[in-house]
Amino acid sequence: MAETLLKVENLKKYFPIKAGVFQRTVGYVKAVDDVSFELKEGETLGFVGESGCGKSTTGRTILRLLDKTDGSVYFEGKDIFKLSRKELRSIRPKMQIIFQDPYSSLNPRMTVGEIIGEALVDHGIVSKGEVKDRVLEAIEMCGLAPYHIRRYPHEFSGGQRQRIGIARALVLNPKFIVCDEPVSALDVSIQSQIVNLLCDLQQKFGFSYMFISHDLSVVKHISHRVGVMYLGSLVELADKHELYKNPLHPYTKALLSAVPIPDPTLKRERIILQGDIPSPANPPSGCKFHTRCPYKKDICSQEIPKFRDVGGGHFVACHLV
Amino acid sequence: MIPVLIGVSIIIFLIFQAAPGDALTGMMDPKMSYETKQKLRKQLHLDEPGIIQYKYWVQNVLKGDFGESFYFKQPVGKVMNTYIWNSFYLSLASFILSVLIAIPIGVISATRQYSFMDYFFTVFALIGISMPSFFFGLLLIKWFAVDIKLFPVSGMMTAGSTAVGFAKFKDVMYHMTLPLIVLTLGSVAGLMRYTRSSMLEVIRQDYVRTARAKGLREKVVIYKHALRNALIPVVTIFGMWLPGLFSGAMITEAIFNWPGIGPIELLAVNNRDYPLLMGINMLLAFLTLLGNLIADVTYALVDPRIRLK
Amino acid sequence: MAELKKNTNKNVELKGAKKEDIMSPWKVVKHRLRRNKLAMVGLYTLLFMIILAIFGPIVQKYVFGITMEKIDLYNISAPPSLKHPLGTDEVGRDILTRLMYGGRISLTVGIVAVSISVVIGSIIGGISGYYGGVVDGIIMRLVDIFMCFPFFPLLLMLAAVLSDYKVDPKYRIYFVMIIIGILSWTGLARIVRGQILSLREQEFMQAAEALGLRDRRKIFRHLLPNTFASIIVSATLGIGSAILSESALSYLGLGVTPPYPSWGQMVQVATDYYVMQYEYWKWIPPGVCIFLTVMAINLFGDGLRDALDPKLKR
Amino acid sequence: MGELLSIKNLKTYFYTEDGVIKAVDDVSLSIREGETLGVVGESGCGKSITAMSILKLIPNPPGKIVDGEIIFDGKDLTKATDEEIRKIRGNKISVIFQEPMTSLNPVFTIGDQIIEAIVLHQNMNKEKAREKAIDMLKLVGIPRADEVVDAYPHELSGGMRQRAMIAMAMACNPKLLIADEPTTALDVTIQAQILDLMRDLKNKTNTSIMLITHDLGVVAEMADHVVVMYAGKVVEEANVYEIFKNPMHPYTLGLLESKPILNQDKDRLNSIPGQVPNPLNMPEGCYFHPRCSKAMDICRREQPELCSVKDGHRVACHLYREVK
Repeated sequence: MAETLLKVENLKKYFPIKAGVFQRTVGYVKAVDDVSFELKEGETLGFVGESGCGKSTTGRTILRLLDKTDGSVYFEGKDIFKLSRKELRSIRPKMQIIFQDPYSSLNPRMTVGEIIGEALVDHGIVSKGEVKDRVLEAIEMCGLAPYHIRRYPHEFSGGQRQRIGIARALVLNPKFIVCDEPVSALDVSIQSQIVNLLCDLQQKFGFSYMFISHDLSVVKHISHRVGVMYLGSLVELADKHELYKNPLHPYTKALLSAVPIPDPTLKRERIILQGDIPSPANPPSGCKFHTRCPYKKDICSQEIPKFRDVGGGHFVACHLV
Repeated sequence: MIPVLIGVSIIIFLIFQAAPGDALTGMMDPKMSYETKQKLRKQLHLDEPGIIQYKYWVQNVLKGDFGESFYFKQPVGKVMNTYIWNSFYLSLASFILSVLIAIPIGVISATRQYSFMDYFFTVFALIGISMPSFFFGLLLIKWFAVDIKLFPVSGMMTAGSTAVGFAKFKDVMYHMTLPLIVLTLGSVAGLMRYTRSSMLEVIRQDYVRTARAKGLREKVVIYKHALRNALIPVVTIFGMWLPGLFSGAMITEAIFNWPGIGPIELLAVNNRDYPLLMGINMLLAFLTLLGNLIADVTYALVDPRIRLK
Repeated sequence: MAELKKNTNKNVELKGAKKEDIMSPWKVVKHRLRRNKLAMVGLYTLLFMIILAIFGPIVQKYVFGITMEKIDLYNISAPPSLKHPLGTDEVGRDILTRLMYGGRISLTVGIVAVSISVVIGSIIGGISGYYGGVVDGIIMRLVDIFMCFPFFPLLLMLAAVLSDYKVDPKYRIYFVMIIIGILSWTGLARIVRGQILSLREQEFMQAAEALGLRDRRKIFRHLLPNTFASIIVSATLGIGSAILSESALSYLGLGVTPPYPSWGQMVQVATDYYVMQYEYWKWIPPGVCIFLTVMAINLFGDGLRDALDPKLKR
Repeated sequence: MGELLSIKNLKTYFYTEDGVIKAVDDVSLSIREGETLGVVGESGCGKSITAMSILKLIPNPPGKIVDGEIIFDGKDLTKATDEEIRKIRGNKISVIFQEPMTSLNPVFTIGDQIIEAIVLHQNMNKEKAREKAIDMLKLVGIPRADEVVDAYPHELSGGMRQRAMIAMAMACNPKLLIADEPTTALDVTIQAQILDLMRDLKNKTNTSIMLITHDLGVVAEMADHVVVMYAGKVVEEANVYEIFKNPMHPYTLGLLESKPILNQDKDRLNSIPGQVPNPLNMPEGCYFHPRCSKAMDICRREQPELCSVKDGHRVACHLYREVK
C-alpha cells in the first residue's frame, strides 16, 4: 500500500459576507464545510459537484492559496497551516496547481520559456545554465516544440496553453498537483489530449492528483477514487468503480442519472431533481440535500448526517444508508 | 462622508496657513495702531496655535458663518449667494444642452462604429476636449462680437437695462449664447465619448441579440433595450456634475465677464481674499460629496440589480 | 515515453508555423497602432511640434541671430513679414521665436508634471491594490479627499500662494510643474489600484503564489508589466490636460511669468480688444499651438488606448 | 413530415482586418416538421453562425451572408427584407441562447420581456399579454409564476432564467425553436431539468427544434437527426441511431472516441491529435486531413463533397468515394 501523502481533517473555509457602510460581517458563505479525506502517493482523487459546491475552494485551501477557517491539512506529515512563510515557500514546488482558464492562467507579458522557468530561477532549484534544459525537457514532455519557448501565450490555442500550464507545474518535479477543472474550458477533441497527457505524466512520475471537475465521465476516467461534494460538504467518497456502480447517496444517484450518455438506444430511468441548489450563504439545516431529496425523512431536516465508512472505504453522509 | 469632509477642511485650512500673512493682512488699515492690531488679533484668535484656530473656524463654518470677505467687506455667505446663482443658470443651461446633444450623437457613433459619422463625431469630441476654453472664448468674441457684432462682448444683461419678465429672459439668453457655446463644447465632448463607449459595450451584450431575436424594431432595440443599460453608468456622472453647476466655469465666466462665482473667485485669488476662497472651496467640496451621494442613489434607482435595501 | 515523444512530434508538425515571426505583445500593439490613421496623424503632429520646440530656437539663434529676448526696435507690434514670419509683439520681440520657446516650456511642463503624477499615482495605487485591507481603506479615503477639490480652483489657490512667496520666475516654472503633478495623481492611483485588484484575481497570480515566487518577483514581473498599458494611456492623455492646465494658469497670469514665454501667457494680450481685433498674429498662433499640440496628444492617446485594448478587435 | 426549413449552400463570411473568415462554408441541411435536428461540433465550427444566419442575426459588419438559400415555409429568408425577417423572428422562429445570465435584459422584468414579444406578434393588449406570460411561465414549470412575472432576471437562478427564456421563445407558438447550446452554462442536474422540459414542450406543441450543442450525450438524448460540422462545413449527416451506431467520418469517430463514457471503461482515450485549424489559414483539400489518421494523397488536394452513402446517411470524406 502506498503511503499517505495528504491528509485533510475537518477543513472549513468560510468567506465573510460584508454589508453596509461599515462593512460589518453579516454572514458567511460556507464554501468548504467540514471536509476530511486522505490522498495516497500516486493516487488520483476526483472531486465532482455542481458549481458553487466548494470543490475549487477546497483545492485552493489545501494549497494554502486561501487561508483556512478551521481544520488542518497535512502534507507529508506537516501541517501546512503551521508553516512559516519561508517554510511554506520552500515546500511550494512540491505541491502544484493547474487551472481551468487557459487564458487568464498565463501571464500575457511573459514568454512561454519565462513562464515555465521562472520558478526554477526564483527558487534556485537548478543553476542558471541548466534552467533552459529543464524547461525544454518539460515542454517536450507536454507535447510542445522547443521553439515555442520564445513565443507569447496569445499565440497559442486553448489546448496548447493548457499544456504550458502543465509544463509550468511539471518542471518543478512536484509530488502533488491540484487539477482545478483543467479540461472544462476545452473542446472535446482537445480534452482527451490533455486527459491522456495527465495520465501519462502520472505513470512516469508517480504524481498524486486531486482532480476537480463537474464532468462525471472525465472524473471517472482519470480517478482512482471519487468524492462527491454538495454545498461545501463531501456527501460520498469511494473507489470509482464502487461509486459509479453502487452509489449510495441520493444526490450521487441523481447526478449520475442526469449525465447524458451518447447512446440513443439506451433508455434509462432518470431521477430529475426538483428545484435549484440552495445558496451556500444560507444552507438548509440538517442534511443540506434534504430540500431536493426525493427520499427525505423527518430526521434529514434536523440532524446533520455523519460522513462515515460503510465498508470497504466507501464513505457516505446520509441518514438512510 | 463625514471623515472625508473633515479631511477636506483640514487641507483647506492648511493651505491658507501656508500662505504668507494672516487674515489681518487683508483687513489691515495702514494707519491702524499696534495696540488695535493686537486687539484685533486676539479677537480673531490669530495669536493662538493653528489647531485652536482650526477649531474656531470649524465651529463657525458649522454655524454657517464663513467669516467676512476682505474684498467685499461683507459676510462670505452673502457674497457667494449673490453670485452663485448666475453661475448656476449658465451651467444648468449648458448641462441640459450637452445632454440633449451628446447622448444622441454618442448613440449614433456607437451604433455605426467605424462609419464616417463615427469618425466625424470622434474627431469633433477630441476637438472639444483639446480646445483651451479661454482661446475658444476669445475667438468667439472676436468673430461674433467684435467682427460681425452679432452677440454682445460680455456681461449678463445690457447695461442699464430695466427689462423684466420675458424681455429680461431674452436679454439674458442673448448674452448667454457665446459663453454657453464655449461651455457646452467641452462638456458635450466628454459626455459623448462616455455615452459612446458605454453604448459600444452594451450593444455587444447577449440581451440585445435576444431583443433582436424577438423581432423588435431596430429603433426599439437600440433606444429601449440598449440605451437604458448604456445610460446606467452615464447617470452617475450627472451626479458628479453637481459641484460643476455651482463652481461655474471660472475661465469662461471671466472671459465673458459673466457675473458668476468664477470671476469672484479670480478676484478673491488676486486680492488674497482668504475667507472667501476658503468658503467657496469648502462649499464646492461639500457639493462634490453630495454629488457622489446623489450618483449612488440614482445608480440604485436606474439599475434594479443594486436596489437599496 | 517513446510513444509520448512521437505524439509530440506530430503536434509540432501540425502547428506548421513559421519559426521566426514572434509577435510580442508590444509588437501587436505597434502593428495595430500603425493601422489607425488618426493616431498616426496625431503622432506625426506631435513629433513635429517637439522637433520645432527643441531645434527651432537653436536654428533661430545661430542662423538668424534671433533669441526670445531680442528686441527689434524698428518693428514693434509689426504684422507678419519676411523678417518676422509671425510678426512681433508690443516690445518688438519675434513671435515665432517666442512661440518655439513657449513650446519648449509647455511641453516640458506637461511631461514633467505627468511624470510626477505617474510616479506618485502608480506607487500609491500599487501599494493600495497590492496590500488591500486597512492600507487600501486609508489610501482610498485620502484619494477621496483629494478628489473632492475642484481641480482648477485649487490649482489657482496654490499658484496664488506661490506668488505670495515671490518665487523667481526662473524657478516658478518648476513649481507649476510640481503643483500640477501633485494635484493630478489621484485619478491614476485609482486606475492602477483597480487594475491590480483585478489582476490579483487572475489565475496567473494564483499560479505565481502556488509556485512560491518571492514578493519582489510577483510585483515586478507579474503585476507591474500588466499595468503598464493603462498607465501609458492615462499618462499620454494626462500630458494633454497638463498642458491645458498650464496654459490656462499662465493665461490668468498665475503660471509661467515673463520674461519666460508660454503659449497661454502669450494669448493673454487678447484681453485688450484692440489687440484682439487688429493684431491677430500676437494671440492666434499661440492659441492654435496649444490646440494642435493637445489635439495631437489626444488623437495619439486615443489610438493607443484602442490598440492596447485586447477586447477591441476588428 | 414535410420540410420546414432547408438551408442550401449557405456561406456566411466574416470580413476582418486580418482577412476573411469563412465561418459557414457551403452548408446545406434541412429540418422537418416536428423534428429535432442536432447540430454538433466544436467551438468555431460554424454551428451557431449557421443558426444565426437563419434569422439574420449576424452582426454586419463584419459578418455577411455571401451566398445560398434559406427556405422557410416556401420563402427564401436570405432575400427577405428586414421587415419580413422581423415578423418571423420571435414569432415563427424563436431562439434560446447559451447564457441565461446575460441573455435577459437586466433592467426589465421577466414579464415585460415576455409581454413585449406577445404584444408585438399577436395583437394582444397588455393585460391579456400579461396573463399569457404568466401562463407561459407556469407551462415551463416556474413556481409562483404570478410573482416571478414581476421579478428582475438577477433575482432568479440560472435554471429559472433559462426556463424564462424558453417561456419567452415559446410564447408565440413558433414553428421552429433554435436552441443554441441551451444547457452548456448549466449544472448537470439543472441541465437534466431543462432537457426534460424541452422534450415535454416539443411533444405538446410539435415545434421543430434546431439543437446546437457540442455535447454528444445531449444529442443522443434529444435529437432525431444529427448534423456534424467541422471548420464551417458539414462533414456527416444521418439519423441519430445511425450516427452513433455507424459513424463514418474520421472526425465523428474521433469525437465519439475521445470522450469517456460513463457506463463504459476505457484504459486510454483515443484522441484526435493537433488543433482545430486557424480559420484564416485553412489547409488545402479536406480541412480535417492534418488531424486525420487515414489521410490519403487526395485528401491533401481535393475537398470531399457531401455524398449519400446509405439511405439518409451522408458523409464528406474521400474514404467513401468508392461506395458512392
